[in-house]
Formats: sequence, C-alpha cells, structure tokens
Amino acid sequence: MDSLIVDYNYLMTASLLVIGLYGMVGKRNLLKKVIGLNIFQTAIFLFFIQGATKPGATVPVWDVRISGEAAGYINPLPHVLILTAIVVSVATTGVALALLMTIYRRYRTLEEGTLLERMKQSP
Amino acid sequence: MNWITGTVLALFFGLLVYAESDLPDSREASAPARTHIVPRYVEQSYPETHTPNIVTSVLADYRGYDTLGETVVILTAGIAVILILPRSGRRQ
Amino acid sequence: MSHLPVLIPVTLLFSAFIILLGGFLKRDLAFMIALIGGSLSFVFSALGLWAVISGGGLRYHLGGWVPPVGIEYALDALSAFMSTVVTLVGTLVLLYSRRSILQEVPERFVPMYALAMLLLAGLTGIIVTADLFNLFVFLEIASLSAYALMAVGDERAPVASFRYLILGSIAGSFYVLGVGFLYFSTGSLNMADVAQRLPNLYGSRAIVAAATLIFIALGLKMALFPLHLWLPDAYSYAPSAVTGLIAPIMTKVAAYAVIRMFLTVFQPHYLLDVLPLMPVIGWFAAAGIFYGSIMAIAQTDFRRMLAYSSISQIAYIGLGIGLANPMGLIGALLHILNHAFMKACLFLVAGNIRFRTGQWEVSRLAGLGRKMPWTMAAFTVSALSMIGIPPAAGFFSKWYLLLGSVDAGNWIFVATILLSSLLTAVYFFRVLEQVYMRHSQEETVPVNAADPPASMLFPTVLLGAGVLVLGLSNNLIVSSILDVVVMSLK
Amino acid sequence: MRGSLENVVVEGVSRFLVPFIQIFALYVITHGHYGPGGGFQGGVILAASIMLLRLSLGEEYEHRRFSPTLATVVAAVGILIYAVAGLLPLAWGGNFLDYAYLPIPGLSAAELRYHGILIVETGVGLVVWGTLVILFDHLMGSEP
Repeated sequence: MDSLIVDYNYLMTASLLVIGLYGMVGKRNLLKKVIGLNIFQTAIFLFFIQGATKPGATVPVWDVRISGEAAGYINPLPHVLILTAIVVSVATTGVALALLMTIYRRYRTLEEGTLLERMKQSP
Repeated sequence: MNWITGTVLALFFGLLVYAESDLPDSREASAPARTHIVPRYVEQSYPETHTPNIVTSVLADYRGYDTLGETVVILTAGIAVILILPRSGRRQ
Repeated sequence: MSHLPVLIPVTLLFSAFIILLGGFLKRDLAFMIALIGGSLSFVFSALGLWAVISGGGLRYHLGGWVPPVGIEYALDALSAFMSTVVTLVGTLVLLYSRRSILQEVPERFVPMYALAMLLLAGLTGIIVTADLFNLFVFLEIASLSAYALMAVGDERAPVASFRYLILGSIAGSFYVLGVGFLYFSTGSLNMADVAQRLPNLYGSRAIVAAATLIFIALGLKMALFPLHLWLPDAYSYAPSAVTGLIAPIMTKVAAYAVIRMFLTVFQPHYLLDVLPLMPVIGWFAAAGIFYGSIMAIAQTDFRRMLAYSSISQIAYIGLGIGLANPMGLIGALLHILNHAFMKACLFLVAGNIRFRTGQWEVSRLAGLGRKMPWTMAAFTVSALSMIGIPPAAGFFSKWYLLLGSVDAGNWIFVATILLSSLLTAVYFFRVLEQVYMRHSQEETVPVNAADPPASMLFPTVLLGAGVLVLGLSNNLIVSSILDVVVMSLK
Repeated sequence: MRGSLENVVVEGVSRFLVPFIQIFALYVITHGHYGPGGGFQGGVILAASIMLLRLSLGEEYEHRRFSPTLATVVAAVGILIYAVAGLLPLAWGGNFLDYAYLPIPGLSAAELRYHGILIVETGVGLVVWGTLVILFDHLMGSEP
C-alpha cells in the first residue's frame, strides 16, 4: 500500500470530524457548540474535496490543450456538492447565531448550566 | 466530558477508521467516482453548454435543481432571521 | 400532465416567494397565498396518486438531463401516497393557523407563512426526489424553517430550538458524510443507479459506514428512541399552530426517508442479512414505545403529554419498519397516515384549548366537555384511535403491526404492542375523565370558554372525522396503494 | 457602537473602495463561466461592500441608501428570477430548468444553456446579496 499520504489526509479529516462532534456534544457553552458545528462541517468539505483530487490533473475548466480528456481534470462533482454544502452551512450558522442572540437577550448567559437554572427560575 | 460523550466519539472515530480501507483511492484511474458519470460531464460540458468552467455548468445546469434548492436554503435563513430577531423597536 | 412530480414542491416554493413580496402589501394576502399554494400542491399530489394507481410510476428528469447525469424526481406509489398525506394535513393546519397565530404572535405573521410554505416545500421535495444529494438540500430547507418556526413560541422556545438545531445539523452532516461514502464507492448520486451498483460492493466497509451514518441521521430526524432528545421541548414550547404543522408530518417524512433508503437504495437483502440494521431499529423502537408511553403518563401538561406520545407513536412506525416483512411495513405506512391525522387533530385540539383558556394543564381541563363539545368530540375520536379501539383508524395500523410481529414470530413485539395500548389508554382516559366527568371550578376555566371560531373548529372536526373515515376505508387504502409498495418484499 | 467614528480616513477610504468592490463583484458573477466565480461568490462580495458602508458610515445614513426592506426585495426578486427561469421552459415544451427551451429566439441549444446559466447565476447573486445584508442587519441590530 503506497497510500500513506491518503491515509494521513483521511486520518486528519477524521480527527477534525471528531473534534467538531466533541465541540457540539461535549462543550457546555452554546457558542462553542456552533463553533464545533462549523469545524464538523468544514471537515466534511475536506473529505469531499480530497476525494476529488488526482495526480497530474488540472482544475476543471475547459483547456484547449486537454479538451475533452476526462483524465486531465480533477473531479468537478464533489466541488459542486460542496459549494451547496457550504451555503447550507452558512445558512445554519446564521440561524444559530440569531437564536443565540435571542437566548442571550433573555437569559444573559450562554453557559448551559447557568441557562438551565435561569430557565427554571423564570418559567 | 462524561463517559457517554467519550463512547460516542470513540465509536464515531472507530467507524471512520474502519471504513477507510475500503474507500476507493481517488488517485487510481479505476475509482468509481472517476469512471462513472464524471467523464460524461467533462466531455460534453463544453459542447452542450458552451461553458468552459465545468463546475459552473454542473452546478447551474446538470444539477441546477440542487442550486435552486441551495438558493432557497440561504433565503430560508434570511426569513428565519427576520422571524427570530425582529428589528422593531430599534429606533428610539 | 407529465410535469406533476416537479409541480408538487415548486408550487409551494413559488407561493413562499410570492408571500415574501405580496405579504408586505397586505397581511392577510400571505394567508390567502399560503392556502392557495397548499391546496394546489395537494391537488397535484392527488392527481399524481391517481396517475400512479391507474398507470404506474412517473419519472421526471429535471433540466431534461437523463438520470445519473441530472437530478431525477420519481413519483411511485410510496412517494405519491406520502406527498398526498403531507400536503393534505399541511393545508388543513394552514387553514386552522390564521386565528391562532394572530392571537399568539401577530407581529410575525408574514415571515411565518413564508417559512411554513418553505417547510412544506422541503418536506415534499424530500418525498419526490430520487437523488441522494437533492434529498439533503430539501432536508435542510425543511429543517431550517422548522428551527425558526419553533423558536418564536414562549420564553424557553429559542433554547429548545437551538438544541434541535444542533442535533438536526449533526443529522444533516452525518447524512452528507454517508452520501459521501456512497458516492466515492459507487460514483453515483441517483438512488436507482446507486442501488444497481451496490450489490457488487456488499462486502465493502465503506458501505457499512455509509448505511450506519445515514440511518443514524434519519433516526435523529425521526426522533426514534434514543435519539429523541430534541422533541419534547421543541414541541411543547412552539406556537400551537406550528406544533400542529410540524408534529404530524415532519417526523413521518424522516420515517419515509428511512423506508426509501431501505427499499430503494440499500435493498432489503443488505439491511437484513449482510448488515442487520433493521432488527436494531426494531428493538430500539420497541424500547421507545414503552419509554414514550411511560413518560407521557408522567406529564401534567397536555401538550407535553402529546409530545411524549409522539415519541411512542413514531416508535410504532419504527417497529413496523424494523420488522421488514410485508405486514409490518403496511402497518408502518398505515400508521404514518393515521398518526398524521390523529396527531394533527390532537395538537389542534390543544391549540383550541389554549385559544380559549390560555393554558394546558391536564388538571385544569375539567368540565371542558360541555363547554367545547365539538372540539372535545374530535379529541375523543382521536384519543380512542390512539388507544386502538375499532372502528377508529389507529386500530387497523396496530392490527397490521401485530400481524407483522406474529409473522416474524417475535412475541416480545406482540406483547409490546398490546401492553403499550394499555399504557396509552391510561394517559388518555385520565384526560377524558377530567374533560367529561369532573365539574369545572370557576377559578380554573374561564366562564366564556366555548368552541373556537369556525376557521379553527372546521379543520379540527374534519381531521377527527378523517380518523373515522380512514378507519372505515383502511381496506381500500391497503389494497390499492400499500400492497403495491411492499411488493418488493414478498 | 459603530457608525460614529467620524474619521475622515475611514470614511474616505471606504467611499473610495466600494465602487471597485462592486465592479469586482459583477466581474466575479459573470466570470463564473470561465473560471472560479459565480453567483454565490459575487453575491457575497456585493454584500460585503454594503456591510463596509454600514460599518464605516453609520446605519442611519446607510439605511437610506440600501434599506433592510430593499434587501428583502432584492432577495425575493433574485429567487423569482431563478424560479421563472425554471418555469418558463415548461410553457415552451421543456422540463423544469431545461434552459434549452428558454424562449429567446435565434440561439442554438448550447447558447441558450450558456445564457440560462448566466440568468440563474444573476438570480443567485441577488439572493445572496440580499440575504447576507438581512443577516447582517438583524444580527447587528441593537436590543429592542
């Protein structure tokens, strides 16, 4: 197996995924959960993009020297999917931040423990 | 970090590592992602759409409906923020 | 009319955009456009269902590109059935929602309707699509609008909604990751094309990861025990019309996606013999039925009780899917339909109670049976249906689930279904007793409590009557639609 | 918090930069056919120019030139452009979003697709522009 580089990339991506998931489920601060979400989604983008690479290929823009030779270009489809996924990620982050603003204005905290206490006090 | 979180994370990492060995290597010419649909996009994109940028032609034409969907997603986020954080009362 | 599949979601999308432009001119215009859009979409779904029953499935190539190259929409018996259910229940709740929203959150009327239409568009998009990535895009449209709609309820709603957003985004991301594994293994995103290429890869570990990630994601969206944590708070703090819209259909659409993955993408053989995920879903569901019922008994808040009952009822659907035999799957699909009607009716009843009395405490519902006779009649029918008393619809779906469990020789599931019916009876009879047997004390129920205005009462009663009609016509539904769906399992 | 800097350098530089940013955004949108770029990227740059003005000149002034309502209308018009580009082919016998059936006379199918992509990218650019300005306005808004 000469796939050491691929393994290395893949393991880094997997680590980023785990770090992001830890941020979402392990952290007690709501803003850190959003940051974890962003790390997680970015790691997914990385997973797709590294699957699109080919040795010796160029960007998928029609080039007269290569013309319609598929092997000459890197895979455009993951890029398309990730453009979509990036927009989804931006939209989710926007809504999450709006929710955090509302929560902060109401309870003056973003720490989960304090938040739960204050929610019990003022029903 | 309590033990449930730790177990979940460990299982997740384990699943990803477990799957790695059978994930096709994108550097090999026989990888399915390189042989199945993509050659069709690359070869026909310019003749069919006159657009040199293959990412654009796939994004806006071949998979144009996904792009409509993602445009709707960002619009949804805009309306959602209007709904969650009304700006009324900001002018004193 | 070959354009039917695409017209179902696009009508809803288009009405959302027009609401955005027209709603600012006149507020009630938003409501009218939403109602027209919803009804049109229902008409298209019903026409599609008719076309499917009489002439087989419809396939639609978006952008004119032949599928695996382009995105494909597919209307077969399963998706036509689901989109008809979703658009019908959705439109009835939209009709109901106007007065309720005007009372609870009047200043946010226009964006609420725009988002409600986007929610329905997202859900119908999930149903008709035959493309794995397109499903993700529409899943996110539906989820984002649901987070926002749920956040405008009472004080604690944004926190519940944020928790839902985090778990929902984990689900969405897991799904994309799973699709990524599928794509890099098969090179395709079209469901039929992936299914065709999968059998050669049944030994692949990447496919194991893909299936696990996708089913965890859909289980989260479906609120299948033990992934239900977001549901109780989100349902009980949202505005009543929003819960009425989201509770009956959103989790069912996720259940539909599970069935679609099971039947169309991964194929039964893989998920039963090679990687036995389906039995796992079945056992978790059996646990969830008990968990939901017991938690529902412990609740004192009417809407929270309904939310926990939702977890239990969703688990019934999960149990039917987990059985993975024809009878079990018919039971699951019939329960999707029946539960959509029952839960919509029950949450609208809860909305009516809130509209007239301003609270939901079970102990303070005494005497409402005489003050709100029609609302409570609808409630009684739905409650009896939830318990599973014939001829109400709930009995028949439970009957098919029982038959499925017997077919599978799984006596624990049989016992689960029978026992949980008893538990359901416990929590609903407690409410029925309050409503009909107790006399109202002046300080708990306002003197002027009465049935709500016609625009709210009509959908409630119609859904209640629908529960009876569905029960009486279940034979027709099973023989004409559902039998076709489960054909591939026989 | 912002808008009250009264700093002539900040104000002058942003007034000077904004037209260039916007021209560059239009270039990015239209250049999507030939290289990296397209509606999303261009829309984000357009939104960035508006945000720069809001940060440097103050919201009172800037809301008169590009009001939050206008942002909503821009976004809705953008998505309608996209939806109409999808629906028009239906009336001329094509499938949804099949640009080859757009009713523009005298063009071959491939040229029609080329222009269809341009129309769609413009719509996307408008939506992203409007929506990001909405997000900015509402997230930066002071407390009620």
